[in-house]
Amino acid sequence: MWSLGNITQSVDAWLNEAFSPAIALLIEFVIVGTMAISLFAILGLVLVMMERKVSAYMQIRLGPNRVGPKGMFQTFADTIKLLLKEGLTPTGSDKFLFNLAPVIAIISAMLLLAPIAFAKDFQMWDLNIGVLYVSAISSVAVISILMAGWSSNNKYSLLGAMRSGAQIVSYELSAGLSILAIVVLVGSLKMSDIVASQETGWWLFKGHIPALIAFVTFIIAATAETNRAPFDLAEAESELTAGFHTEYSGMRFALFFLAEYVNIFIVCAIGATLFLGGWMPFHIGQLEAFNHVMDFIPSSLWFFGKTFFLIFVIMWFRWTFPRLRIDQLLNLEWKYLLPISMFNLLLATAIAIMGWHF
Amino acid sequence: MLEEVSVIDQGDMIINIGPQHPSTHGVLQLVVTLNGETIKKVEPHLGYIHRSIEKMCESLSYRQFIYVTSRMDYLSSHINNHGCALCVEKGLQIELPERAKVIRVLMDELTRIASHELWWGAMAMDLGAFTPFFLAFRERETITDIMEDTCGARLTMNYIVPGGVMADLHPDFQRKVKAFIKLFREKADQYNELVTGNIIFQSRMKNVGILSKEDAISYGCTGPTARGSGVNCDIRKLYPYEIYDKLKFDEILETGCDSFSRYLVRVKEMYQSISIIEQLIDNIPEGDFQAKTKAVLKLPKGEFYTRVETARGELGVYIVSEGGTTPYRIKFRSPGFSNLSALNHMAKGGKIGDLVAMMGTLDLVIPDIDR
Amino acid sequence: MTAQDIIFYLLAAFTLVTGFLAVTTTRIFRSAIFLLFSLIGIAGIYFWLEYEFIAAVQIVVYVGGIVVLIIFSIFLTQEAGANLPDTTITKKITGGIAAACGFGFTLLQVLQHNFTGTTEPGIEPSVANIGNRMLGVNEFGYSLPFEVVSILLLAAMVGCIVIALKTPVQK
Amino acid sequence: MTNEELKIKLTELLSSATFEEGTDPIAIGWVNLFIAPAEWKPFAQQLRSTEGLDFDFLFCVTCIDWKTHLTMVYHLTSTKHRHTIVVKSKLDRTKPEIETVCDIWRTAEFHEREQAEMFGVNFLNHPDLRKLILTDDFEGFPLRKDFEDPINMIKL
Repeated sequence: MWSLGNITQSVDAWLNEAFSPAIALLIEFVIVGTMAISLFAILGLVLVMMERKVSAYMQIRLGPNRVGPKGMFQTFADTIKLLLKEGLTPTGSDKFLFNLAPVIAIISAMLLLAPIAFAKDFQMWDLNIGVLYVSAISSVAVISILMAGWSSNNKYSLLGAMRSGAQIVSYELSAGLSILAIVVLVGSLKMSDIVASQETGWWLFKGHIPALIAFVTFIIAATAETNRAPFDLAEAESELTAGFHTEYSGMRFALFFLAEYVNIFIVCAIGATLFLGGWMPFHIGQLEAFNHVMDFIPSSLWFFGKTFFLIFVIMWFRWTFPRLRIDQLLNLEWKYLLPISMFNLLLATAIAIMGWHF
Repeated sequence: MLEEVSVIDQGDMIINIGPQHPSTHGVLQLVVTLNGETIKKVEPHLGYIHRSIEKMCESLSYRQFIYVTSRMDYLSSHINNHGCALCVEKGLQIELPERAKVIRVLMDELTRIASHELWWGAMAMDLGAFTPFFLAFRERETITDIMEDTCGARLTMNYIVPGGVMADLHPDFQRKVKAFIKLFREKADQYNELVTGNIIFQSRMKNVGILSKEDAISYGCTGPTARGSGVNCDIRKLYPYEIYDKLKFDEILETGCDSFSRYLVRVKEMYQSISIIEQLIDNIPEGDFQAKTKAVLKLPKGEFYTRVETARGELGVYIVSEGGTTPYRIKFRSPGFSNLSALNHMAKGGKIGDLVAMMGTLDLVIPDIDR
Repeated sequence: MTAQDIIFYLLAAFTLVTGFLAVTTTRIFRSAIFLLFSLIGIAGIYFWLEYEFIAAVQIVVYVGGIVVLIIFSIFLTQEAGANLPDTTITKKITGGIAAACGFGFTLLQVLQHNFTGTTEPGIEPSVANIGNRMLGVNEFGYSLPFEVVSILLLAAMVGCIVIALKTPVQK
Repeated sequence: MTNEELKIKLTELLSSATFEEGTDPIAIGWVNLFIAPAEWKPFAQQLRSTEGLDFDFLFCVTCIDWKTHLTMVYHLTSTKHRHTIVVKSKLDRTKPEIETVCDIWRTAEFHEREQAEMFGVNFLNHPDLRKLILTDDFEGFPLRKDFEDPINMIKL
């Protein structure tokens, strides 16, 4: 059967036959890099389009419908507009850091793609600390926001950066703890192990209460970490105009914008991998016939389906809820989410030791 | 006593909210002094759209100046016109036909709903929820359509003139209003479900922007802003004009004194307006829509003051006449101006995110403040 | 020179240059950012050594924790974008001597150490192994108490910020 | 309290106050009284605090330019007793000065600022008498009858 895994293996075999191993590796690097960047571009276009359409249908309007069929090419037009716009650098700003900040944002988002298993045997780097790597790299993203806010020489930006820093650093804790709950159940940080462990059922279903609690905390924390409404205080437009990217324009703004959307994709992909089985089809215990039918749906489709479902949930939040206030936001984390997820971790450990999960 | 104007400490941050800022619904500039995220002082700077309407009116005749007043509080232009027309009618002692009175009240209440709808959407949008804005516009659009049929305009209507109303009702008026009432009753529950009951929304609004009853009176607040603090100040009840004394409706009072009370007052007022419209829509008396007036109006020498209840509070129209065809001096006591003066008092000690909630519940319309 | 060597020298150069910039720049915020890059460079070397866990911990603790704390304390205490005053000559000399002493000591240790080659496979730095080491009581164990001590560091950082914050003016 | 009772009570408070009468239909039959500018502040305090009067709601502050003099007009009402009076005070046109009442009714702060820039009335002891609506460097007092501005025409 044709699968993405087969294709990569045959390409790898052919390259190793044709070239010396070093050159083959180099060519593979180039191919993977190109694919990552094009995935980036496609994700940006698709997610922005999706956001617009989702919001439009929630708000009883049509959304973009002029450029291309059903407005599908609107984001292309916007990208071209952003590319052609002048990128202004405000006077009095720290030019070096101002220009560096969006680059850091996009690089950290790109690095996060590495351990994600897109399909069966289709992964860039299955390193043995997969999940830890994700939380490590995502903590770099906050630096780019702090940098952007500080170097813009703008009060709105600075306030936005302070808010966002406090927010991301605090919500990283409960995001990490809810990830750990699953890691404890699996016994490994490796992405492939986590996916493999869900062959008989997704953790959301077979992990009992701790997995459910962890899933809810993870979704909340992920929304907060990606600065999405109702936690979009860093760019709360009615208070701080645009928060940390007030002064950015043109392509540098587009990079922040792109990084935000790719980060949404990544946290949702992680969520799908941990709780919804990643590329693993929907299996029910020992029901061989049912499981076999499910296996016929390509694994990449399962992965993207789950991820986009979570993305849709996060978009749904955005277009439904009002924004929290900064002190309420931090109270939510430190008074509720963090104690709950700490207790939940203990619960998950107890369940893992006693073997109570399915 | 007045609060002391505190000297700015080192490390305080001064932020301009407006005039070009997403949270100001118009060109209002607020200079906010912040300590971290906590507000120390809010200083409104006005005048970006000041057109000196009072001066303009001094050179316009009593028929003409009504059209300028539509541009003050453009969201309740009917009620502005109504206040001015009442003042002129008081001077000339014109007795209106019943039909004109009923039409005026109907239009006023429709305008009040339209204005509160827009406020509701914008309020939620200020707090970061975009969807309610579009939902509110769905119903508001129906009202503007009704207005367009009868008045020929959608925003600045200029329909109420001294002596009655400009033209008779459109034949479709009753049918469309009834359809609107039905639609509104259906959709208003959606509002409460989406916004009023939302826990984030409530925590953003409760105990925010406290304005005690004494302060509300002292700052001259009127309308829903004061009624959220338990001040009964509804001009329609206290000094009834037209046929308001014959209608059954409640003056909504909330005693929470916070943003959420002001929010509730406005939401409940929409229901009251609907019930007023329901009482009148099938009982519009036949007859003239205008009293017979002279072509050129001349007010006798003297001073005339009328008060009407707009969607934002009490609008006072004060005309000083020397007996000529134009007013000698005209003063509009606009509700927004007084309500805005309470903002500094309310905002002190709150967070910058609260300021948005407070401004939202004051329901500021900037041309009304600047005039 | 193999690809391995090239990567190592690149990472080492990156770490050293950004580290040097961190101490020489006159803007305190930039200094923090260069420190960040230097720490990322070290994390890169750990990755190169295939010590992924240590590398990730390096990033989580130093980049995500310490540097963010430093940046926050800069935000709270310093004037925006102000240049630091030029360092005095005595500070330069004492700093230089301290750095030279540290470098000399490290170099001495490295040169004195007798590196012996081994053909044994390395211990797999998997989570299970690390967990066993942390809580184990046999040889190479007792890592946990050592890690607990690092909480002291966090406490110290928080204390620094509390002291650095201005006391609110009493009315 | 009826108008007659109000008049008696007000005369008790301030014997020099004169009532404006006869020119019907004046302002819905509200009591109109004239006082001297110097007497305004203490009188205002009494209006606010005297039992039975309790004028706690200042709802309109206006100035009128009569070409020979200016008249300040204060509309006061009581939210307790629901009676309303109109207090007027004639000011010298060349040097209009009157005490502020913004410590008695806070709403006066904004209203007085507006009248100050529109008519040039100097409210003594006002905490912050900067221009509120007009630009800081605006010259002249637009609502006075002799104001001419050929650039920004507001007269038809």
